[in-house]
Amino acid sequence: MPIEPAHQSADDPRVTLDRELGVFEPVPPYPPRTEREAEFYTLGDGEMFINMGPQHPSTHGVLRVVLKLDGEKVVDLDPVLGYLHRGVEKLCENADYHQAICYTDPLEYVSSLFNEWAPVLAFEKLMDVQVPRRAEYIRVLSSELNRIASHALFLGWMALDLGGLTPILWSFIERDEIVDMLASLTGQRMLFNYFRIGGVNGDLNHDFMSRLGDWMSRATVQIESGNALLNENEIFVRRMRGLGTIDTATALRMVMTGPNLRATGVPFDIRRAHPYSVFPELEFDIPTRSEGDCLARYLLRMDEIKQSLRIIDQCLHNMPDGPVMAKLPRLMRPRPGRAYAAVEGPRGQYSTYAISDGTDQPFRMRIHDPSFIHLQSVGLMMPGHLIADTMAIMASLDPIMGGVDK
Amino acid sequence: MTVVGRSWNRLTVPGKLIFAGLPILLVMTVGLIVAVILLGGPVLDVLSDNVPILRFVVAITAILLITIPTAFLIIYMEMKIIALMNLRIGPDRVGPGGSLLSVVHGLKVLMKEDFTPTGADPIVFTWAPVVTYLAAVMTLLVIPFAPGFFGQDLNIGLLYFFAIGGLSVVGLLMAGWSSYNKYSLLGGLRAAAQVISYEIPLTLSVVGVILLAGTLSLNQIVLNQGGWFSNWYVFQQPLGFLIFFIAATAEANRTPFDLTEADSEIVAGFATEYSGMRFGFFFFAEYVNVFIISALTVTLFMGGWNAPFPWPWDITLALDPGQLGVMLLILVAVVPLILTVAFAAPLWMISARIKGWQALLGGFVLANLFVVAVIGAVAYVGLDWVAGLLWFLGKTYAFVFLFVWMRGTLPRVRIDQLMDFAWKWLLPVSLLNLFVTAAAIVIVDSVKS
Amino acid sequence: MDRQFKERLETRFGERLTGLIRQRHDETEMRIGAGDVVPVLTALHDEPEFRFQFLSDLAGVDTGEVMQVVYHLWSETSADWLRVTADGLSRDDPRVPSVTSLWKGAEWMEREAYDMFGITFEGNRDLRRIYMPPDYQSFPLRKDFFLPDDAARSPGGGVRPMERTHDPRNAPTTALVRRTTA
Amino acid sequence: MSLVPGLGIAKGMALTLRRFFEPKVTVKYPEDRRDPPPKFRGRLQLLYDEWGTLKCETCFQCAQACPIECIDMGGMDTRGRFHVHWGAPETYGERREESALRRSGRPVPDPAYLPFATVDMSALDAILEDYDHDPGAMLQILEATQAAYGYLPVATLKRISQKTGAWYAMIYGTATYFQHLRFEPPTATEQAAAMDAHRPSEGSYLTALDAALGSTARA
Repeated sequence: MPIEPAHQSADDPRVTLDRELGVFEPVPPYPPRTEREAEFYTLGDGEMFINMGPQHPSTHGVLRVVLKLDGEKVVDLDPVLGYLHRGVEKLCENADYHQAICYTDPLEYVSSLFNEWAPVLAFEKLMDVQVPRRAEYIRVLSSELNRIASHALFLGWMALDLGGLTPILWSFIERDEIVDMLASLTGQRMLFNYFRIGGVNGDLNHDFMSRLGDWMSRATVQIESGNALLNENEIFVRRMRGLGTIDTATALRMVMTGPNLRATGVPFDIRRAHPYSVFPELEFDIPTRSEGDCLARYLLRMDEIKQSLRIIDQCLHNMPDGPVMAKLPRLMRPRPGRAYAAVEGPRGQYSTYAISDGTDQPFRMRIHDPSFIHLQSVGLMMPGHLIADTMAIMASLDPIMGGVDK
Repeated sequence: MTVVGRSWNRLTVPGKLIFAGLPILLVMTVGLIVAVILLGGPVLDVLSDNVPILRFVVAITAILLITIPTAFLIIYMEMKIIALMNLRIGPDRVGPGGSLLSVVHGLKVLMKEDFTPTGADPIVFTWAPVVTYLAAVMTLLVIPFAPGFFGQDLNIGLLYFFAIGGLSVVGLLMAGWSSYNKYSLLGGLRAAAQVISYEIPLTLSVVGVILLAGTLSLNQIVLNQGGWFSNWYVFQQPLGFLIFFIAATAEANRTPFDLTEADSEIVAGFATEYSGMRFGFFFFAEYVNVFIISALTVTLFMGGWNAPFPWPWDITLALDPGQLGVMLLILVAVVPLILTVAFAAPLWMISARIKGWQALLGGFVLANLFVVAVIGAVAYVGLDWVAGLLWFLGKTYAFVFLFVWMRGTLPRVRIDQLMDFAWKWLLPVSLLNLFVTAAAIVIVDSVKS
Repeated sequence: MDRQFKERLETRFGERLTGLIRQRHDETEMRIGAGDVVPVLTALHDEPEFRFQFLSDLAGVDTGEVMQVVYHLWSETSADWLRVTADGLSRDDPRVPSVTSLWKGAEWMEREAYDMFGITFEGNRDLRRIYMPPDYQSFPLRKDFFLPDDAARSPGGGVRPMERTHDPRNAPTTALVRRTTA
Repeated sequence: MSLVPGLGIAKGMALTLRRFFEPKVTVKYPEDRRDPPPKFRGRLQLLYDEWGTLKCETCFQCAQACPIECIDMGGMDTRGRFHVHWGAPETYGERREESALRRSGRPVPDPAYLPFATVDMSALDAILEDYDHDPGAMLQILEATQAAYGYLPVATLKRISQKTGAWYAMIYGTATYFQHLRFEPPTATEQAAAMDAHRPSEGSYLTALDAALGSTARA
């Protein structure tokens, strides 16, 4: 794309004003590249731009949103991504199959295990690996723990973006317990790097099991009591109800997945829709809500925590014996082919499309992240709401910028 | 070289300074004595003729000075209480229990660079924090802290309070406008809309109290609530109290109405571009505001400095230390020793790990505390204003705790909900409250007469 | 593997397929020409026989010889992931019709494919770079992407960002990486 | 939201007040340090002395102690005589050759089919692409290869093995099991015979069977 010289004419009053004062307007210094950009960066009567981010207290990472405001009302918005872009897909193409998993791990740092699971699943398909059943159970167990940790963090962030100071710290306590637990299982607190092609790295240990048993005995009560702070709070409920509503058809057109789609009433969960691992053997429900607003998305995640606890309970009871790792050569060279695998994460569908050309490195590795998909639907949800609601809507979709920017 | 010269050379620098300064000091002292002898009479005459002016100057100085520790204390309370509610420890490094952390914050704010952003209006930008701070502080002038402890007993005290308190929005608006930042502008305009909207229910809810008290003087309102706690206006004006409390929260920009500096929405609102001590003024003004709002609530509805029950025994402590004579000296010399040993003995016996000197140190501290407690108790019983001040501060800080507690619990409301609440709910309800109060007074009066 | 599904696809789209329908594990793959993307995906999306309403993924692929755009679809009518590969896009000027008319949410994925591969999606309203800076000129995930070359042309090459004074728009171009007008 | 306005707020306030008195979870860091988890992975770093020589003496203690077996290492022994390494032996050969070469950007020789007569592999690659490199369709691949080359050169079998991931022995076994697959180029007579010969296909056989039995039930 050739970039033409800036078209700031000398008689454009706004440009000269900004030049003199050295204040940055978010208007880009080049001509609009697309129809949409031209439309967005043209101000209507009484409208103004405001630059939210990349350094803003509550953008969940380094996100920049250019808001077009009419007073306090949002008319339109343009999210600008790329501040956290690391080129993970390119990195994965230059690493062998084991190393690629390390690169996908920090994509969405709040729920790393799901970022490992999707590529691992795809590579196992490429290599026709049969994963031992115990490894599958351990995977389900640890990833459901991670889902709870992620949802707990979401509940806190949601409240923080609405101005509540306390829930974020309570939910961090919750998350910290789980993360410590997973650390004793995997070795790290945040970037676990636990799933390997053909199984998991290391069996369950005593430290993990004792912590898990201790936590499971009080988890339900603990989570419920923490959530009682806001679930009935009039201020909170009034702000969230009817905010950022999206209907089923639109959600499908926006290719949304996960809790955000289920909050509109579609019981689409890849664990049931396209089962992988041992999920067909486990009993759990897919909670749905029909409203499709921020409150529904918030409450739905609470219901999901309960279902995850159910799954963990079943995993603990049905855990088979056996190895946790399939017998595999260290250097993997799958035959040429393509594989696609998707897992249901706390934010929706994490999937990986891997192409092998017969060498020990993936020829192409596409990583699909739900945060990226959901973030673009704020463009539909926000217009018409107030500036105070932008952060609430964004928080209710629960995007993690590490995943959005890859 | 003379002897004097050699001696002078041997002196260190402080020594030289003292030797050079001594004659000057001597001259100054003598001059002062002469001046007092010559001019003392006329000056005292002038002062005694203008006691109200003297009182005003002293009062305003004292009030300006007490706002600083008050703000420090409330900032510390906020940090610590919210931390404890969050299941954290909170500040615990600077001073005992971290209590000096807010002082350190104040020093940090003083030392930071203080700059004006490009494009800002420098004069307005500089004066905005001053206006906000002074508007907050000046309202303290009419608050009665204790019997006889008030800056000025204005007969239009309440009116003065609302008039000066309303000035703070000018400061916020100035800050928002002059910063040349859209976030600041949004914050300033939000502040203007919010404060002006909530002034109306705030004032209307107080009118009921004014009707009952029949005066605008805050001191008189407090005096009217004396006796048992059932005389407090909160029991005659519960609805008015509720409206006043909510509106006052909004007026002080506290959670859940802290929209002007909603950090998750508009960064820091009007204060976005401020740094250094200018920001410190806003910061102090906010917390002084919390104190003032609590104090006014206590004054209007909670009986001010009145104890919830009248002191049941009429004790006059006719203790004259002069009677003891030489015994007083012995008492002063011996009693601390006895008390120290008396408090140290159980400490020493309680555990083998506590060494003798540690026990003595602990005993000394405990003895001092005991003496302070005894003196306090005597002062409480014997001195009216000590009792009043204790009750007043106790009630006020209970309300400050309530504000902090609310901040630790509640999320923020949205600007349109805030406006709806003010105009559609609080205003009609406060009018209703006013109507009912007036009707009740008329009925009671007609029944009585 | 869903054998019947393969037959259904073959009978419905027989003449549009440019390769064999392949099945492996739980995936079914069909290849179509770039021109057939919208009719085929519309049929898959709308027809009650298929009802592929979930676009799971949209990826660009550079095979070294041609460019591809790969769509992954999910439907309750089949147990398989359906992979639709729009094959045979020229590397010099890859163009493919946009599917934003079917799935509005494909817009950013198409922007990403444009950013990374330079594939032009005709009909996408907002086809501009999404990750890389707007004055970036090459397409990082293409197989002929060469990092040192790219760094030399980058506006900040060798210059610390704060000291950057020259005009990035006058940066030299090389023949290695194509420049298109979208 | 409850029916009584303000009840939710009151509940929340009660909850925060209760937590106000509960025990706190803060870990005072510099005084109170937690142990790293048993499988903790830190950063591996090799130290150099002041002359820039590697301090590592290749004692393998780190590799033996590594709980997750992520260290594999090699070097000269302490007397500088033998090259020693730690880890699975097969790892080394492969890593030295292919990956290392590829990452350094040099061409990768594949010794697997160098000793054999080289043939043009493009036709075979097309066939493999058609069959999706699926080892399950090995017979069809071999037949197609024979159709393309006239016989099965050993180099093609090696290539098939490398690409599909199937063992060479398995492919060789398949190829030798079926009589119509051959390893030598056909002679002229054989080629003529092959033209005449007609291997009855499955379909024609069944048609003949149906005709003989006079049944149409199979259709």
